[in-house]
Amino acid sequence: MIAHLPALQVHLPVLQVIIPLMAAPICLILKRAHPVWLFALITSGLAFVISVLLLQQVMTSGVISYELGGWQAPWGIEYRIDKLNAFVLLIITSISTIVLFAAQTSIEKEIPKSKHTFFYILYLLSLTGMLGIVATGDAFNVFVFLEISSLSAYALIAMGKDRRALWAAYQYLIMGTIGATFILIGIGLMYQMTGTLNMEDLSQRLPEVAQTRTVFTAFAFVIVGVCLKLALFPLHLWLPNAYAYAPSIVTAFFAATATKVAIYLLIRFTFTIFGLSFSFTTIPLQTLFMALGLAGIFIASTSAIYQKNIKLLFAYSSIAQIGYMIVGFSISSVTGLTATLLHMFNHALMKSAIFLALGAVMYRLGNVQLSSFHGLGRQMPFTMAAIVIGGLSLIGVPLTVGFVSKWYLLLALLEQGWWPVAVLILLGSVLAVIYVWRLVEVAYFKEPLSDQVPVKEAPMFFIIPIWTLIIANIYFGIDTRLSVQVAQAAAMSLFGVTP
Amino acid sequence: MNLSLELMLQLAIVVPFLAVVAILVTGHNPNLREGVTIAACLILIYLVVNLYQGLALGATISVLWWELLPGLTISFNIEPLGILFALIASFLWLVTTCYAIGYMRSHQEKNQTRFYLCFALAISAVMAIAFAANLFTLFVFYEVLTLSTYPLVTHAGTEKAQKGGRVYLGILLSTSIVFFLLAIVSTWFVAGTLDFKLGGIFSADVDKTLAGILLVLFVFGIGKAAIMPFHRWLPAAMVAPTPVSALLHAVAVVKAGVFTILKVCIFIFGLDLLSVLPTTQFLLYLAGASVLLASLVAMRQDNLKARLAYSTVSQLGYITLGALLATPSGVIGSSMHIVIHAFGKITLFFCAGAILVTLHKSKISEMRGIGRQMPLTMLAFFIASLSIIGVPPAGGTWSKWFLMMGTIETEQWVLMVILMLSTLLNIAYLLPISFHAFFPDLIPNKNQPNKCSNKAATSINKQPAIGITEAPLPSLIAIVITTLGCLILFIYPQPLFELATAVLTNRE
Amino acid sequence: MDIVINISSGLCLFVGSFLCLSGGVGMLRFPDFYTRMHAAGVTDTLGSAMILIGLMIISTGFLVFIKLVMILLLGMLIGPTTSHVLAKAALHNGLEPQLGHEDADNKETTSSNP
Amino acid sequence: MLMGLFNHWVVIALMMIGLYIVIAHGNLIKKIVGLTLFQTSVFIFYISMAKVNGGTAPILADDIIQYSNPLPHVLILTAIVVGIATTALALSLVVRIKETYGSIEEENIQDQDNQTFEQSNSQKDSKQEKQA
Amino acid sequence: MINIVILTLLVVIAIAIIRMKDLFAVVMLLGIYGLLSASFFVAMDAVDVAFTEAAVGAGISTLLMLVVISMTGRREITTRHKPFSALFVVAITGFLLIYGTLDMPYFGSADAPIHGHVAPRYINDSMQEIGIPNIVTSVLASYRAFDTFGEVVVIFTAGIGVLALLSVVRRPEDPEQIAVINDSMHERHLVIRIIAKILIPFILLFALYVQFHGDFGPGGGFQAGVIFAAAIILYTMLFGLSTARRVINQSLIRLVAATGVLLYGSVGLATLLSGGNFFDYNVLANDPIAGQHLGIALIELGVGCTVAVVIIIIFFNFAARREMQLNNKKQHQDKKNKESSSC
Repeated sequence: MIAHLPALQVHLPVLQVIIPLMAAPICLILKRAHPVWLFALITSGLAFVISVLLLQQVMTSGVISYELGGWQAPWGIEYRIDKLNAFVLLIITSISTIVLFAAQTSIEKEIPKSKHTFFYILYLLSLTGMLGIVATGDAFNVFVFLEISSLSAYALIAMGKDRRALWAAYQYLIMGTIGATFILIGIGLMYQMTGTLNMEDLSQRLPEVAQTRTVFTAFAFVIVGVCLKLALFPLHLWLPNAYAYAPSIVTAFFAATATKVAIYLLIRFTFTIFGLSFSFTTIPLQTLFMALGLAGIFIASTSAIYQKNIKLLFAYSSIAQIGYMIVGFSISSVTGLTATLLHMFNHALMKSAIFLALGAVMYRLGNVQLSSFHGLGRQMPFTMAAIVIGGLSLIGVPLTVGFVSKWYLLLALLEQGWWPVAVLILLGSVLAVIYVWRLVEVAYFKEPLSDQVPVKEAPMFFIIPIWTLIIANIYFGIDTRLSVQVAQAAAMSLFGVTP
Repeated sequence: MNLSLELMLQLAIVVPFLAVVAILVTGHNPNLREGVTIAACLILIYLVVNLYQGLALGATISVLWWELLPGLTISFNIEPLGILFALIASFLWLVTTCYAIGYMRSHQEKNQTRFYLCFALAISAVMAIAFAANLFTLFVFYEVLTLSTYPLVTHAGTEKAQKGGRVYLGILLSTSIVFFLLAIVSTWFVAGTLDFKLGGIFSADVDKTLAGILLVLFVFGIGKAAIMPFHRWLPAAMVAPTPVSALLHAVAVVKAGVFTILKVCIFIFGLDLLSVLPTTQFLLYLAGASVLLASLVAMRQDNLKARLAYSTVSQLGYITLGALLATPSGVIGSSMHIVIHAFGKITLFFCAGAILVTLHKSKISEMRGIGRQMPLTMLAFFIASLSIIGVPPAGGTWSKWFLMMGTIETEQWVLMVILMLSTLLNIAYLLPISFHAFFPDLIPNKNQPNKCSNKAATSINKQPAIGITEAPLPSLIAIVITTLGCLILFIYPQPLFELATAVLTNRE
Repeated sequence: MDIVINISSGLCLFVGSFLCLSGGVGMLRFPDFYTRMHAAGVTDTLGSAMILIGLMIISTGFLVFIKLVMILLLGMLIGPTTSHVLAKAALHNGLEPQLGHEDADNKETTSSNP
Repeated sequence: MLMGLFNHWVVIALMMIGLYIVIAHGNLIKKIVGLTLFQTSVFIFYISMAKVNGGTAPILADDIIQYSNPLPHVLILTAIVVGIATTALALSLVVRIKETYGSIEEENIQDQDNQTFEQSNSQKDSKQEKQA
Repeated sequence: MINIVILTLLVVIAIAIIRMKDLFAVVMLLGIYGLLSASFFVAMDAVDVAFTEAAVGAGISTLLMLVVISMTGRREITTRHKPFSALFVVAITGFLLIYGTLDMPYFGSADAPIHGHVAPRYINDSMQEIGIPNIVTSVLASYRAFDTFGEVVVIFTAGIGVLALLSVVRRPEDPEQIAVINDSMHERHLVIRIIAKILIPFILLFALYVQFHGDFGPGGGFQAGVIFAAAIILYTMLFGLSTARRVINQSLIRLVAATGVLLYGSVGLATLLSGGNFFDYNVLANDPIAGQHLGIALIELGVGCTVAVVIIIIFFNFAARREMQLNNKKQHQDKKNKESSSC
């Protein structure tokens, strides 16, 4: 076996998905929660290492194609790793590993002991699903892995302590299944016109039939389906409750990754499969998405301002941040796409940090109502500082990651000469200031309520991952070379521009 | 010590920051904590003075910290305007710290560690702003300054303080995010660089309308300069303790604002371009209106600090106006006014604080005859008033003079009239305070019987001159120093003038 | 020979179909649950059996024949049992065998009763 | 055209009936039924596009030349499994919802949520007032 | 012709489902819908799919829904709060789809793009490449084996999800009580119990047949698993959950569920370690065809194991939940009775 190990290098794309996938049933065999946690953590770490290796490989030697079953591409399923999905894979695995680190402590108080093992299994499955969606080069395979990640997501969300978690999970299930079925219809229509399911093959064969009404319908269905998963305004209704009432770990993981995967799909379908000219010239996608993105930013941010449950607040903020990504996407220029990709990465960093910190608050206080935050700045200084830095990053204060992506977004808008949109984007940041500051004010400038029991700082298992993320938040806000370079390269390759 | 100037430049930014850490560590011991602060002040002054000398010897110093994106750097250099600002800020930090020690202790404020901590952080940001080599660096620390001063504004922690803090943060952050950032990104987009360069960074054939819009965005975006539609934060921040007000109004925040405007005018647009932009005229009138209106509002304020706040708004208008005049005289006038106004206004605030601490009065109508109890304080108040008004023997004379010159050079007669009028208004709202303090019976106050609910006020009327009760000693020393500053600037403005003229001379 | 096979098979199929159809008519026309169920149960068992026999007659391979036989056996076993269970469940849930309009709500089966 | 596309149209009608049930009905089980209906109809759509006139089931035999397309069959086999998995999970959610909310009607559940939400808010508010 | 008849029936049933308020009837109609669509699939030459749809659509999903209805009540309360918005959405979606059909190749036309591009290789070459007559199985288990792996994982996920949501810690049971219940049930279900006892071995046998005959005719791991599970479920329904649990050890079947997935994955890993790509069965044996056969048999076994066991797990958990609810209700009532009597 050892002799074969160097050869495994070739198999990295499939190992990326297979390792967490195989780990899930093994967890069921391991049975006891503690070893399962360790095992899951190691698995996720391994997946992270693989994604780093993959990214390295892609950046140096270009697209990797891996034929599953040894069958050639349009007949068998192909894994196709280019810069875009290597980047997204890295986001998913890194966040997953860091979040998982805190999982054991966090779920201790949120999930009954007998279900911990199931929790880790579902977590790994959900990770598998996302990785599978991103890695694959086959349209139908996307659907299958989408369902793996969605099903585990429904179950994970329903494990929340509050009974509303169940209702939220149900709503998400209905919306998610409709979305998946729409995608299925879209893939079916595409298949009917081209006879192939392979993305690369589709992208070559679709232009021949691009003018047909069927392809237009296929496009519409795929996009609507993906947007349902994406929680793009006005299809976002499932998201706030799902994020707010899920166990904290789940929220931290999903807020950082699930919507990113959906955005990846959106980019993949519009740019790679249907192609730029079809997506943006034949169809008025640009205006539509720009409008929806902006509406999302404003409506979600405004709703966030009025929330009393802090998880709900940041859930709405997530919808608003999705709006930013969509605006960047709708510009359909290299800079705009770079901004979107950067924001995917950056938003993952800040939101996972914030939600993990909220998990720590949940761990100590048992709830995350605004009124519980009175004077928490003193009692849990590290946790609250993390939330504040994460919040500043959401606003887009310089030297945090949020600034970098906003900078690119503005540049992209100015390139197109869309001044009013740029102003609106900035106004959106002002709304972010308001909702972040409400929390800061309560936490730092209000005395604790008299009936509130003083609490200690969160345990180390929280502080370490939270601050890893926060430091990453600042580091990538200052040293932007890595993230910008990768995002730019990915964007360029999607536009077919050679640097 | 033979530190290189580059190192000193960095130290000037880092020392206050280190002070933050030291204050945090020594927070439990007030004496040690304040000792640390003062030590940091002294080191900072030493550094800045050294830098000043270095500049005078013709050294060009620049430091690159980090390249965020290609071409977008955090870097610093020194030039006369920055040195000017750094000098005044570091010096007044020392003075304010002295004052604050007396004020805070006698007022028995809570959270004093947080106060000194944020104070030092703010100064660190101010130093970085002063030495910023490009607009981006400046913007970064501009935001740091906003955030670090927020806890100072809401220091009292009361509902009112929080409301004030919200307005403060709301206006400053939103203007900076919506307008300033947009302007910066657009500048970057149009010019391809953000480095400060004498004569501007825009190419000559830049679209004038676009540049004009950018100018408006800059002037509105720099909310700290408190140009009229976005001035609300300044009076709102009045809830802060007096040393904070002094810091905000005289040293750090507003000066950072007008400093930024000057920097933008001189080094981003360049005076040549500025004078031909279509929107300059509009902004000039806006600044003029700001000057006049704020003065008018100031007259109606009974709260001393609020009156001073509106006075600040009006004075900032001068500086903006001078910068926008786009002539050497205007720029010199503005630069000098930054310093001179700083000394004048900080004295006024110190006095207001001293009155509050010793006599617990904050309303002007209650201050009749206090000159007998606090003669020194009120004398200082008088001299500082003169400096603000701009009459000898106080420094304000010179800056007003150059500003007037600027309006005449550019034949902006309307603005000249505005300046004159505002001087009259200054007299009308500042001088009566000191007059009443010393000669309570000179003009009968009609309001007095209605407003005598305050016990202290009535007691003084009944028993005049019970003796001299001055402010705590550290505060008093601070007041005296700044008052002397006002006077010295009149008698010996030469170095200041040279520095201000050097702003426009190309050193390369 | 072919003709004989075809005719007999056709006959079987026809009878089977007719029986199924009559069962359907019975389902619609009979007055209460038990009689309806009776109609459906009895005719379907025989009807499907006839159809299967008809198919067996024309079946080509041995394997097909055996499969059909198996299905027939299964049908013979399951059809009556199902009817029995249905009737029992209805009775158990208090539906009296009587004339009159049906009460669909009481159609409880054991399948929901594990 | 009518004959050529009629099948598709009927299938679309079926899909839309399913979708309508999901959206319009408030009963949670009915929604799941609608979802199943929707999905099953999509399966029908896939399968009918695989049909070739005159073809037979794609099981290789010697004397047959025309087969229907096997690929959609494979896809739908997978999709059916996905469908049942979703249904099972949805049903288990319904069971839990019934246990905690005591109802499986959408309106009822939302009412309950709003009530508890307001209650908790008003409680918090009153607490704050007391503090003040 | 036949397909138009079936489609019409389907529409009728679908409309009936909208209009019905009785959930029991709705679920039964859904079962019929599944069965009819299975018939339609047969008419469309999709025998494998028909088999699966009959087992799942008409069988398992109906069953699960009935269990749930027995817990939640069977009446839909008449509220129709948003029929217009729903109609609006549906109309838009429907018209878009119909618009999309206008450029579609006609139903059944042999020159449609899908019959020309990828599929011909499956039809023409799969015999040489894989050596199995059932093309669907070839594609499912070899060409697109990874999709099928995903499918297994989906069903595994559903199992774990149901476990996470519904599993209850069961108290040790009183064997006497079970015996009492068993006796009463025996009386009630005598006929069907005997019939079931006759049938169950045959059903299990049939499951095995389907499992291993999948290469040659319709069938395969998934269908076999469902049938196998159906036999166990039938047994459970007739002989009680407690008896069934004694027959089928809970932790053991969880283990089997995991093993099924692992078996499938291990085949892939084995191919990987033998130097091929993931799921490249050719390297499993010296002869590629033999390798394909071996690989397909193994993964079908994995599918069968997982599917059967997961469906059993799902059913057991629903049933156990129901039992727990009934017990709770009974205890509650007992308590109430006691209280009222003591008063």
